[in-house]
Amino acid sequence: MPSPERSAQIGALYQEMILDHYRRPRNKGDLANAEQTVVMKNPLCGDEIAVHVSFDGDTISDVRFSGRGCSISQASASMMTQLVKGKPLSEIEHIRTRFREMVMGDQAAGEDASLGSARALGGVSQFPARVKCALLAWNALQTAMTAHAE
Amino acid sequence: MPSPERSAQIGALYQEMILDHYRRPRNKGDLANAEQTVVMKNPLCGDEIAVHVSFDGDTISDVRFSGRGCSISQASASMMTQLVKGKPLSEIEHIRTRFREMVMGDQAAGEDASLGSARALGGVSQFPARVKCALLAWNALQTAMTAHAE
Amino acid sequence: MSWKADFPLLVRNPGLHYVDSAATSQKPTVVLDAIRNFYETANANPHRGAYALSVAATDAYDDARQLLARFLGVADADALIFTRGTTESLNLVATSWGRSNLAAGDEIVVTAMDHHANFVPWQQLAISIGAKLRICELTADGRIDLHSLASLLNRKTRVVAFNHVSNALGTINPVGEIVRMVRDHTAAIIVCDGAQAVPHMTVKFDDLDVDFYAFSGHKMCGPMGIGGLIGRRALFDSMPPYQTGGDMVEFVHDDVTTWNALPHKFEAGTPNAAGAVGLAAAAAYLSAIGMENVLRHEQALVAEASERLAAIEGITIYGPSSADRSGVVSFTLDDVHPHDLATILDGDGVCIRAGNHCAQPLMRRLDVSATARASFYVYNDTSDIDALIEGVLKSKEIFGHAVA
Amino acid sequence: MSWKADFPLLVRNPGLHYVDSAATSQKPTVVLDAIRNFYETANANPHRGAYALSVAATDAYDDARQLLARFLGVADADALIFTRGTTESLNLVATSWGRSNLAAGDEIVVTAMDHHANFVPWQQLAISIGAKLRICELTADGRIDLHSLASLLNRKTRVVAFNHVSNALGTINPVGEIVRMVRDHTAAIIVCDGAQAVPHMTVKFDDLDVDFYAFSGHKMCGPMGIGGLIGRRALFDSMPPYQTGGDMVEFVHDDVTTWNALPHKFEAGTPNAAGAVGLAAAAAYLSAIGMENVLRHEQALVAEASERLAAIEGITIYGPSSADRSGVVSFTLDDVHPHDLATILDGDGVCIRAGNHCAQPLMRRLDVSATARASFYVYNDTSDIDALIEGVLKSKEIFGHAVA
Ligand SMILES: Cc1ncc(COP(=O)(O)O)c(C=O)c1O
Ligand SMILES: Cc1ncc(COP(=O)(O)O)c(C=O)c1O
Repeated sequence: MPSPERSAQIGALYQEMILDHYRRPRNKGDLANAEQTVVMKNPLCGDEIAVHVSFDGDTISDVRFSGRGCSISQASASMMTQLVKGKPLSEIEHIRTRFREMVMGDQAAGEDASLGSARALGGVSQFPARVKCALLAWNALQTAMTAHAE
Repeated sequence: MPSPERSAQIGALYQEMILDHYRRPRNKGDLANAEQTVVMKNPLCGDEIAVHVSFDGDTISDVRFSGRGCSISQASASMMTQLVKGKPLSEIEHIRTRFREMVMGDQAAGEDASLGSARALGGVSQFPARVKCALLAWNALQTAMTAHAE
Repeated sequence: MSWKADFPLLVRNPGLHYVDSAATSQKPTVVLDAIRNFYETANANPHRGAYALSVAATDAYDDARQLLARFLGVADADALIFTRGTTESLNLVATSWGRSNLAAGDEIVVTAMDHHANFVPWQQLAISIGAKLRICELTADGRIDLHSLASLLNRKTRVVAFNHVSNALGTINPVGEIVRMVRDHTAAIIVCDGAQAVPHMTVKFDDLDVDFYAFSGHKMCGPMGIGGLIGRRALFDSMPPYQTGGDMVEFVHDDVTTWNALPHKFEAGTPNAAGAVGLAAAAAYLSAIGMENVLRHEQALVAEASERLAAIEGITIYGPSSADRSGVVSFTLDDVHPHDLATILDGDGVCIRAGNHCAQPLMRRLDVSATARASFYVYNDTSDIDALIEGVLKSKEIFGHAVA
Repeated sequence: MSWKADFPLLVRNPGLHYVDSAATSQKPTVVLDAIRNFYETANANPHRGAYALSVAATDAYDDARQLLARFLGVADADALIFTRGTTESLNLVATSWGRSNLAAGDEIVVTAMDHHANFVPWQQLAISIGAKLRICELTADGRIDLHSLASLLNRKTRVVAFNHVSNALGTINPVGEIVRMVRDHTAAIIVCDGAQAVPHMTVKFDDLDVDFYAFSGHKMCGPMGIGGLIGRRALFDSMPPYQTGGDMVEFVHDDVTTWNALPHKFEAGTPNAAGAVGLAAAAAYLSAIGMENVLRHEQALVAEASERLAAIEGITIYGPSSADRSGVVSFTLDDVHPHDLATILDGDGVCIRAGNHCAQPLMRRLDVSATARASFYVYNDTSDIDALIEGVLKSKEIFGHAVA
């Protein structure tokens, strides 16, 4: 229902940084020689994201994403690639968990510096119907990491 | 719902004559050489009545019934056999129609002398769930007459 | 003592003695309020909207599932599928699991006491597939004959279906013992019809070790048009969907379709969210009373009713002794047809059921075309038994006069 | 002018602009009262009791069917079957008629605009039976392409299924013309999905000359969990039952069962009498307004909304001109994803739907993954359009800032 509070939440959700990532996504495109490519779909809206990952030992050496979707899923994917590239898997797993906690509404997680600019997506927790969008790329990343470990 | 009126209706339904026909049904049994035998069933209560009919030209020369059922269906079948035996088909058709009208609630039909003692079943019209019971044998008779005509 | 005051229909009709709860139960105010409240505050199509009202509807629907799952001891809540009721639940299993798993020569075991809803779907499946329907017979006092069951179980047995509690006799079946026998001798799936158990006693699906369990909302103080099917996730995952359409699909290509996850895979179309909310309110209502108290209350009534009925000359009571029986007593009176009994009782406001109780195979074995059945629930008390007994005596008198 | 005051959810939430009625409608007080009144005065299991309360329930259920049949122009009321909704109705036809009538090589025609509920059941039937699914394509403005249809019709065509009104585009299809073409060139049965027609315009089944017609209660001011399937008696009589169980049987022998007459044959289990009563109340409510007035009201709103949306730069509207359209407008705004649009609009209380509208085949042909959809009903008025336009402009502004 409409309220000034809700307007503020909308403003927080669609802040400049998110729209910037939506319009000018980082690390978008295919990755030649990716070890893992995972496609995740949200049947409700038809969105589809592919995450391509290269590993170097216990580190993600490179990561890109492709596909289309709403501003939240695109911005989240874009930020995710920036955040995890070059980092060791254990650290990424920590970040992924914290990100998930943040969009599920955990305030402390939303202030965790390890999330870097992805903290801009904290506002999604106020929009239950959009949490799935924010997690799409991260879920794909998790699947890629699990597949790599096996 | 209980009321003195309802008690009176129950009394009218289960009057002596009906219970007498239930306990000592007339024309019950098989009919050797019956031209038509029609079985009618009421799946809800499991009741089943067979009506056996012999014709002599345009007259029902003999009719009997067999099978089990509640007091209403048995008394109705018993009275029906008494009423139609030896009568011409056209007259029977009139009686059948009037009987049907009576149990459906038509007061005038309930006073029609052509229904004879079957008028005792007029009280069924106050019990919608039991109308089917009262009509079972009559419906079988109708089917038998139609089959005979063809 | 009873909970009658919670039920508006009964409060409105103080002269009414509703003892036909095995057919359907009356509804407490809290359930009617919950349904109305959903429509007045949260009504939208669940799962489909990105707006707050639709999220409210989705949450209400999901919460209902969670609550029901807790009530029924189901840890994996998404393996509780909402259906229209027991009949649909059992048809779902017979069709979806049955058609994709059975072959000619396989054997399906049902019991002679089962409701048509847990009998005819298996019979028809057997006919269509060339499988063999085998019917477990009953003891003289209306229990599943475990010797008969043992004689039917073999490695061709693929399904064993039986009701937890019989609607026609009230028999509470020994699920644990039956399950052990089936598991020991077969690789069959076990399908349990809980329509008469869930409303009346504690049921914990995860403890029962059956594969599928069906129930209806309208018999447990909930609304009509909603019920459930609980199953093992692995079985659900391996089965084709039962109905197809919106919500249950993942991707619809021109030539092929992929399916959504549980529970959606088996919930095609707009869900009956208001019904689920009403059903959850019913479960909460029963929980607050306590299912042990519900059963104790009913068993006390059925014991008293049986005793007082048995004292009337000409009465025959069917089914086991009260200890193994829920709130149902099935009986006949001399040659007074049950329909006549019901009509006379109705004249005094006593609502009993007369008929075959959707259990024609059982009626044949009892060698009756029908019985009269009184079934009790939380809103009944001794005054209902008084009226029942009085009505039976009155029937006896009316029909007695006519005895030759 | 609108009928908003009749709808408690909307009265309680004056700031809410509910324009998602194609997904589900809000419910007027008279419908909620009818449901409650049934439970408080007539609740019993219909068809099963010999007592007055059960007769009252049976009468209420039968009366609901009669009223619906009159509302929908069905002379043979018993050929109106109550189901859970459109999805179940269409699955019933595809399964019961389809499996017993189709063979490998037969052809089934659906359209590219159909809802998954009228697409997937036919696709799956075709796969399981070796029949061929043929998809009728659309014109650029979202109508059924009659040339495409003509090219698909031949003597192998056994089923032609299409929606009366499209939920995704609002297109009102020319049923008469389609039926003539099908009858002229094939012996196919015609299955019409009326989910979006019955709530919004006059529908007279007997005049349509289709073989089956499906609809949902929850989209026409009625409760969730109830809907209907109308069919020709001769077809119903020739079909095997869809679900089996109580009420729909005649005699249940150990090895074979015979079926009850219509409508019971296709209504297995305890009927949702309260749902039927609520649905009848909804039909009575709509009748009192007059279906011509409902359609006129919606078309006026959709015409205004389309015009004002079209005036916004960057808006694309899908579907035909308003004259052939019911109260639905489907659109996109530049590169603003429909989900983002829906979220921003929701912030101002405007409930639109964003997604594929259970019409993925259509979305592929429109070459979009989703659209935004506003759909109007009797309770909407110009203030809802104002809020919609304002929200779209706001979205444009929010996203506009970010344009490089
Ligand atoms: C055109 C159309 N067909 C079928 C359906 C399915 O109806 P339901 O979900 O009520 O079964 C809908 C609505 O979702 C629809 O709009
Ligand atoms: C034991 C049993 N099984 C199945 C059913 C069918 O339930 P429903 O009619 O709610 O589908 C009933 C009740 O009618 C029942 O008592």
